[in-house]
Amino acid sequence: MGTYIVRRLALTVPLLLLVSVIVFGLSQLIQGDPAVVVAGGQQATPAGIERAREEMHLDRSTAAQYGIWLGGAVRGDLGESFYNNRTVAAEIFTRFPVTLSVALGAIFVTIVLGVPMGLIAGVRPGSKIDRIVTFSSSTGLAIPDFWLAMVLVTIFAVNLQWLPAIGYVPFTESPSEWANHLYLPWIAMGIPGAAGLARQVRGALIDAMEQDYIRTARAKGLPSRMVVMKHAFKNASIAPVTVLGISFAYMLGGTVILETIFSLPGMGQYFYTALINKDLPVIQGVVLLTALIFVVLNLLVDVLYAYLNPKVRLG
Amino acid sequence: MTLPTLEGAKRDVATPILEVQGLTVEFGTRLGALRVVEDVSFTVAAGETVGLVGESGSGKSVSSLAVMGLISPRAGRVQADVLRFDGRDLLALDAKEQRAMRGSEMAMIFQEPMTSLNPVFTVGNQIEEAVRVHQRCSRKQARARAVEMLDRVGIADAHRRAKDYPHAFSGGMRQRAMIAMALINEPRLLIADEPTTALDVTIQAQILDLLRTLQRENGMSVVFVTHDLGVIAEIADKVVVMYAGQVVEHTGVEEIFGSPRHPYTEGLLSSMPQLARPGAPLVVIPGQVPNPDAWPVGCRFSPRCVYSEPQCDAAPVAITTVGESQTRCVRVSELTLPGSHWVALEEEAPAVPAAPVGKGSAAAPDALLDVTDLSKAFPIRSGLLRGVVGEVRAVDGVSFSIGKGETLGLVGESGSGKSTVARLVLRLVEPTAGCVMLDGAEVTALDAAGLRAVRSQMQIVFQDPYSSLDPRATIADTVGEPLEVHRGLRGGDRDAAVAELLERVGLSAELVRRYPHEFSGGQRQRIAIARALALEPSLLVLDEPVSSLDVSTQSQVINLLMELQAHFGLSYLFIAHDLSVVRHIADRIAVMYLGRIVEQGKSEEVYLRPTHPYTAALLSAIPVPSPQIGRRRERMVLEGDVPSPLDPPAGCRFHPRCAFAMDICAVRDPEPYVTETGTVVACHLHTEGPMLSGRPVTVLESKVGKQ
Amino acid sequence: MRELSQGARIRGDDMTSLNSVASRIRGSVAIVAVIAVGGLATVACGGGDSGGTSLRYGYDMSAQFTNTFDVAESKGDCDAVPMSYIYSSVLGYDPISGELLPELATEWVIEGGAKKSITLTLRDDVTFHDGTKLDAAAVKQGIDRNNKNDQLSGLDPIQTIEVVNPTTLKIQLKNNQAMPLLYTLADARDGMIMSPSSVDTAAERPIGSGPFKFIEYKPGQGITLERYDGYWEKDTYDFGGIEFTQVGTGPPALTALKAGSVDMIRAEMESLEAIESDENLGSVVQPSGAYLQFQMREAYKDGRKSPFADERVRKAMRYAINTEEINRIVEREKGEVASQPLPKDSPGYNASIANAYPFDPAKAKALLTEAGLPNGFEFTMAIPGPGIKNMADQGQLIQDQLKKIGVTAKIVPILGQDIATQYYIEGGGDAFAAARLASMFYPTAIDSQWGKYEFVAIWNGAENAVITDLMNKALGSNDQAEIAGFVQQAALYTSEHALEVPIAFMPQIIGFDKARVGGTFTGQYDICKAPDLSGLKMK
Amino acid sequence: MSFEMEPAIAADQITDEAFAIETGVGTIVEDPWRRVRRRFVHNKAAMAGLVIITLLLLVAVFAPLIAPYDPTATNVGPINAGPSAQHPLGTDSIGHDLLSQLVYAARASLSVAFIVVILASLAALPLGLTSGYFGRWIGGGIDWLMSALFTFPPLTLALAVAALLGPSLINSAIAVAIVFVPGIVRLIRSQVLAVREETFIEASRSIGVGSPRMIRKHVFPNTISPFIVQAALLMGYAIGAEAGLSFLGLGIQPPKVSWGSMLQNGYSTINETQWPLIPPVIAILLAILSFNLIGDGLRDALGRESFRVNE
Repeated sequence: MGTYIVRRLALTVPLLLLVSVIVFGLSQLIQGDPAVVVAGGQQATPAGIERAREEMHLDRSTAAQYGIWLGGAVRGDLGESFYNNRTVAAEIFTRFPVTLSVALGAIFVTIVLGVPMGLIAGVRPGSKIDRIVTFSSSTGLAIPDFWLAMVLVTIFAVNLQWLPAIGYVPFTESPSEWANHLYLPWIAMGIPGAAGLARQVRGALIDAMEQDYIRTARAKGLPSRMVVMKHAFKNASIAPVTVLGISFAYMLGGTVILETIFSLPGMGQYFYTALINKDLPVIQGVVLLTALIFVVLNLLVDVLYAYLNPKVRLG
Repeated sequence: MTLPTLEGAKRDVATPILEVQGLTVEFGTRLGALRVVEDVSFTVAAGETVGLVGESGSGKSVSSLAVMGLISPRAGRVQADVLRFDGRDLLALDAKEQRAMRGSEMAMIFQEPMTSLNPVFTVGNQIEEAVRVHQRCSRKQARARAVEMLDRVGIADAHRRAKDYPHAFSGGMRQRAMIAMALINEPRLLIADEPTTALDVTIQAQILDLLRTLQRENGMSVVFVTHDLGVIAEIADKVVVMYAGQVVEHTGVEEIFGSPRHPYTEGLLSSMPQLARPGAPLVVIPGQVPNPDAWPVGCRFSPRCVYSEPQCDAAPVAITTVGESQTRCVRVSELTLPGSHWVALEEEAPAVPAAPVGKGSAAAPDALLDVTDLSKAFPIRSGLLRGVVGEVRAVDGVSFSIGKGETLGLVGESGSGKSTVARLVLRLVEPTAGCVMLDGAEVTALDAAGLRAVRSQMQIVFQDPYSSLDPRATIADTVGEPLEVHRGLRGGDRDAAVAELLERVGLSAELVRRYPHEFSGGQRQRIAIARALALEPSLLVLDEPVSSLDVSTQSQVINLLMELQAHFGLSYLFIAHDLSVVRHIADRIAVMYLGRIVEQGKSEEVYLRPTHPYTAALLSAIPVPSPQIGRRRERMVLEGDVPSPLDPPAGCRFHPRCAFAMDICAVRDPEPYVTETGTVVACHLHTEGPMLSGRPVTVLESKVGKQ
Repeated sequence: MRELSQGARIRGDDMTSLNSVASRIRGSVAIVAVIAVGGLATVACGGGDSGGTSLRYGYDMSAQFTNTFDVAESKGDCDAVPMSYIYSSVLGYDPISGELLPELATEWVIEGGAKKSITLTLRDDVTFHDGTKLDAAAVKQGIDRNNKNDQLSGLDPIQTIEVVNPTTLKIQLKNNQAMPLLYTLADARDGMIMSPSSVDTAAERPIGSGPFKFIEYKPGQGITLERYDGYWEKDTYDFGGIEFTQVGTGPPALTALKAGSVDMIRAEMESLEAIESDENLGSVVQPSGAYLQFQMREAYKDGRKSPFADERVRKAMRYAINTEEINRIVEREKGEVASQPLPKDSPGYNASIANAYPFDPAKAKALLTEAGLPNGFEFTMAIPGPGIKNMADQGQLIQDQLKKIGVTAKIVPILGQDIATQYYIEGGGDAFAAARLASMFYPTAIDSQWGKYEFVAIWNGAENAVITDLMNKALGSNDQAEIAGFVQQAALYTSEHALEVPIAFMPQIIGFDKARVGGTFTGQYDICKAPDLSGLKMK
Repeated sequence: MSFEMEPAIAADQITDEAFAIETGVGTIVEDPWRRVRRRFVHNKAAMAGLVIITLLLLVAVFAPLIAPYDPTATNVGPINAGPSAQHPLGTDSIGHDLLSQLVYAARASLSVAFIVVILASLAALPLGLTSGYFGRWIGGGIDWLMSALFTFPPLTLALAVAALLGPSLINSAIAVAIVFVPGIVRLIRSQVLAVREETFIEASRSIGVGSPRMIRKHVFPNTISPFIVQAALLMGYAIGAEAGLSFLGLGIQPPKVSWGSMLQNGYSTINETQWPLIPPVIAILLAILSFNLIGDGLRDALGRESFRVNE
């Protein structure tokens, strides 16, 4: 297991290198001259533009620019926003807890709703309850989460005024207020997640239930509950755990639309503002961070996967 | 701790443990309810072993699952006039009662040991679970029972191995673990569904021995489901032969082999290569097993039956009881069927021709194919950077040659490297060392273009006819592909050539536009042969061409191959794990063990007078389709598994499992030695042992028990 | 070296308006002042003492605040909103009359000819939040420091600042444009003076002399300000503080207001009906000098002429674009239909051209025919975007109206910061339908578009010698009437030659929660100008 | 939750597969395409999906005949009006007829979905085939690249690309296509890796078939069915992604409309009226749901033994 983890870690180095190339490559997509923007847009003077170009190393070769950028990124220096006075790293540092809170709750909702739904559907494929679950999860997947967010806000915040419409209170300040501000985003994000997970669990369970070892378990005389919950479930949990890890990583990358609708000061909102402004350092910083999070979580998922699957762990 | 003797063992043998009468299983399909098992009746007495035998699709497995209550009511409907276990009506039990009975009073083991254990729990956990679900006992006690049971089924170091996950077990060990799990609650009935089919023949012998021993100790009854009549002969007291969902014959084991009463049973027996004269055409049951949606109204075997008369097709045939035997045949009273030829055949062993004795090669004088010192090492990558940390020497210094029009049989168990040899000869896998000469051309030295050209001279037929044909290509595309690639034939020209080829292998030329899925296994193998013949090669490499086919189909394909060889003067490299098939078709046999050829010689010589202990053990492990001989002979059962090719034993690779191993065997590799019969053998017994220049053959023969 | 320094900042503010959820345009591009008139809202006074309660002000910091309280570092005009409650400015400004007002300076005297100087007399009763007393040295240091900000070019004409005595400063200019400089010191960030003790810490812990003390800033979440009891203009503010609370522009802001999460927001025009129809909410509609505009490129970067180089084509546009309809739909009839760059209340407004171009598609068609384009033509019309609702709406309306005279406008949205590079520098697009942001000092409204040194004008091929001349005269004058005269002439010229299609002046809207907010207060006369909350009471 | 279930194949799913699994009898001989068609046709949900998508496509194709007004015509009626006889779905804030917009939006949304899937497939199929077929270096290299692309959350990457390329329908399609590529490549690659191990590949190689022909004739046809399923599901995702991008203003630009941009437009007046948010979301829901149902139906119809390489 130790070697396995070390090996997985070692493999992430070239992966991250390529990721960094792609992230840097985003700068090549930009049209127009970022130096003009930094120098003040319409107010820019030729001298200002030239100065900005030097400051941004735009006068260097692309490879050199990459080297400079990567060197900074490795040290945690993701540059400074074109338009605002904080470094990308500092901004991400303050915003990450918000997105983490959103993602944690959403993944919780996802699991709490998705796993039981997938289970009750998966143990009786084709039954009425299965069809209900399958249909509602398909629908849940098809509804845009931002639409759900709008509806939830309108109903629960504006009309009923049960919950705040916007904003964020740190957990350390008030856990209850923290939760109050996040219930709606959690649900809006958790429902499509749960729908996806339910389908995953159902599929994996049905697959597992068709395996030979299930027949063995039944031949042993195990009660159905044990056949499902012990023998099928542990095997069936392998694929959904992977998917869950990935979606959690993606959620942590910023929940762009939801954070905008709920005025949550997280990474998604930061990213969105940067998109509209073509704030390249921010875009690159957030994208790089999300990729990093993905790599780390994927590593954890692989370890968990190895834990669930002795063949990987010991093989 | 000894297991308490079961009450059932003491019972009157006449009281059946299991009574099955009029068992019918239906599955709902789009074609409506499909009866895959109809009117199946048999009984199992206490302590008795009943063999349930039939080809795929006969309904034998479904019947056994139905008895176990493992057919979900949502999937299939199980009905029976009587389905009684130990006097209790199984159909009247509710789900809970059924469950309580499963695994405690009756247990089951399955064909696929590799997949029948749950990969995410330890073996010990899965066995102790079987205890805890039926008995009130602590976890610790259950674990102790599990370890003890593992020990009883022959798992060495059971205490430690119980903590292993299934993937750390070999196939044979897994089947042992399955047996431990099934027997831990001392069931009175064990249903074994093809428990040895997926195993090598030497492992099969171990498992059969184990089952027999445990049965004797526990006094339980066994229903043994198999397609292999040889295994039946070894293990069963009574036999139920099934065909197309029905029981066609139900009688004692001696009767089945001595005087079969149903034409199907007789056909099965006579199509076994063991029972045929080597080189002669095998007896063939024409046609194929029909699908359940196309079962004939009358006698279901009638369309394939040589004794068929119009009355056979008129109406469903009832089963007739004569004495202890039951037969489902209209003409049962008028037919007298020939019995087994087994004994007679053995007495016709040919005389031993003289041959030079000593060291040397066994090259045929006018060799078409000459293989020298062929080796293949696959690198093993491991560690952080997936560096090469070692190699698997899958093939290690193999030499042989094949004359024009000759057949060399290459025999070995899984992991012996025989299939790699096939691929090396064709350079589908690049050899690490060695030389392959085909008709004077050095195949191993050719460039890509030369290789393409030489490929028209040698072709290969693979084991699995299901995966060797592209499911998305028509038969014309598949068979015509070599013609397109090499001859540039297109369209009508190509199709005409394909049609001719199809007719050559006994298929209708009208089938060219069909897809592979429309064909049965045997037909697909014919198609694969047609493709191999398209470029008129001089050498065909046949990689287990019949081992995935049913017995009746197997003989058809073997006959075809022999006929083609005679017609085209082809040379065959015939690879198989089944010595009896090889012996039938091959002129010479080479036996492989762990990447090396241990013995090579004329097939009758090798078969009847093995000179290498491994060959002897292999032969000994083959079940003999004759209860008299099979149970009388003393068997030489090999211990343990084949060692990992990753880390082969030093010296003679067979020595850790060899009953005759001497000190030198662990140190030095034996050199090839030519015996007086011309057999080339790599064994120290012939050069260094106590039988130096003596007759080791005899010693081995006596061990084998003179088949 | 630029002489028309004040204009430079405002010019940058061109083109855009913030709207809808999507609009996050940062500072310099977005924003503008208003030559403001009117818009005083009186709300039923709630009575009772609310002195301790804070106003929760829903504000889109993620779009409109650049994370610094230091003017020298500020990158966005809208930073002025929170800053203006913390800092006092050198001068004040009445958005209604357009007059300069005393603030830190009580008197200002202009002297000289080609190079003018300004003498400022300061109050002597002002203390910063940290207790430091404000004097001429502090003001000099503040202005000099603000002048370090490249983006604040309004202060560029300053040559030297001389401390005459603790309450007197003398500013020596490089040119004759003293009036623009005074307005600069009254405007937004340029004239805000920080405590000399906070030079190094102002970015994070600002110390000013304004009505509210800085307490805390949580990036992305909020700014907390507390009333400063030592404010020089005592008892102006009757509530405990301001909590700027992050809300997204557009629907999220209104949602937050309706849900009671904030007390006051800046609302978009399309939200006005929703506010008015909600009995719990009140609104303040503040007219402004910003206007919707259709701007035409006359020449490309390479010197080629566009169809709009032909005056007849430009006139056709004026006849074809239905300003009434756009005002009705986009501004919900709250705006003022425009006939020239300045609204009716502006001194520079020229009444003679009020009805110069009535909506007349037939006449437009005839003009096109005359110009040799009887079958119309096709051009690309840039709009600010994407996702800025009123800009998209206006663009589509213009597109639809031009279609009726056979002219095809292809809409190309341009992201905020790309307007400079893509439209002006790269020359992407033939016309630009946007919001023209107004200038506090009204001559710049015209100068920034057609004046000689105008960045936009140069790239746009619209630089005009006549207007440059008029504007130089206006900006160099100290006399309001004289200035107004020049501006009116310039307005006439723009109309006669159809240099643009002015569409409608855009009001600014504040929405508030009636249950929490009472009193009397003035709305925002510009997106980046803080509302005057001095009459506001919390309930 | 109750666990008194019999874990096995459910009654209405007892088709050939179930039969084959339970009995080991083998499958009933039927032409694979016919079987796929039959199974698909018998799958009510999948057929419902197909019908809905067909209807939506017809609406998109015949939009000019169906839409009562020019969708770009402003001011065709009162603004922000609810449903009425003249405007069955009401009007928006500049007086567009919403029904006409919805109908024309079907064009944009569906065509984006198709463009995305086609673009992604055009890029991914060759990559997947080569990466699977050619061993360590080429295959590993492509896989490495795909792993890297995979580390980016799809929406994040799509938004970044769309914003940097500049907002437009085609750029958003390109952005979404890019994020779909690694998934398809990996799917194809894993299929190819499996197919490559099949004996029929070896058989063709033993005949002397070269790589291009091998990929064209044998590998590609045998990887196509999971790809078809994936493509159907991706259509649904593409519609969702387009809606997200357009909602943020980074997708389609006015005066063109898609369902996503209609939602954006509706959101800007959500505090006034929620009505305009309903029709587009129903269209999106129906389209995604239908594509998912079709994908699931195809998976069931193509799945298991019918096209399993190793039948």
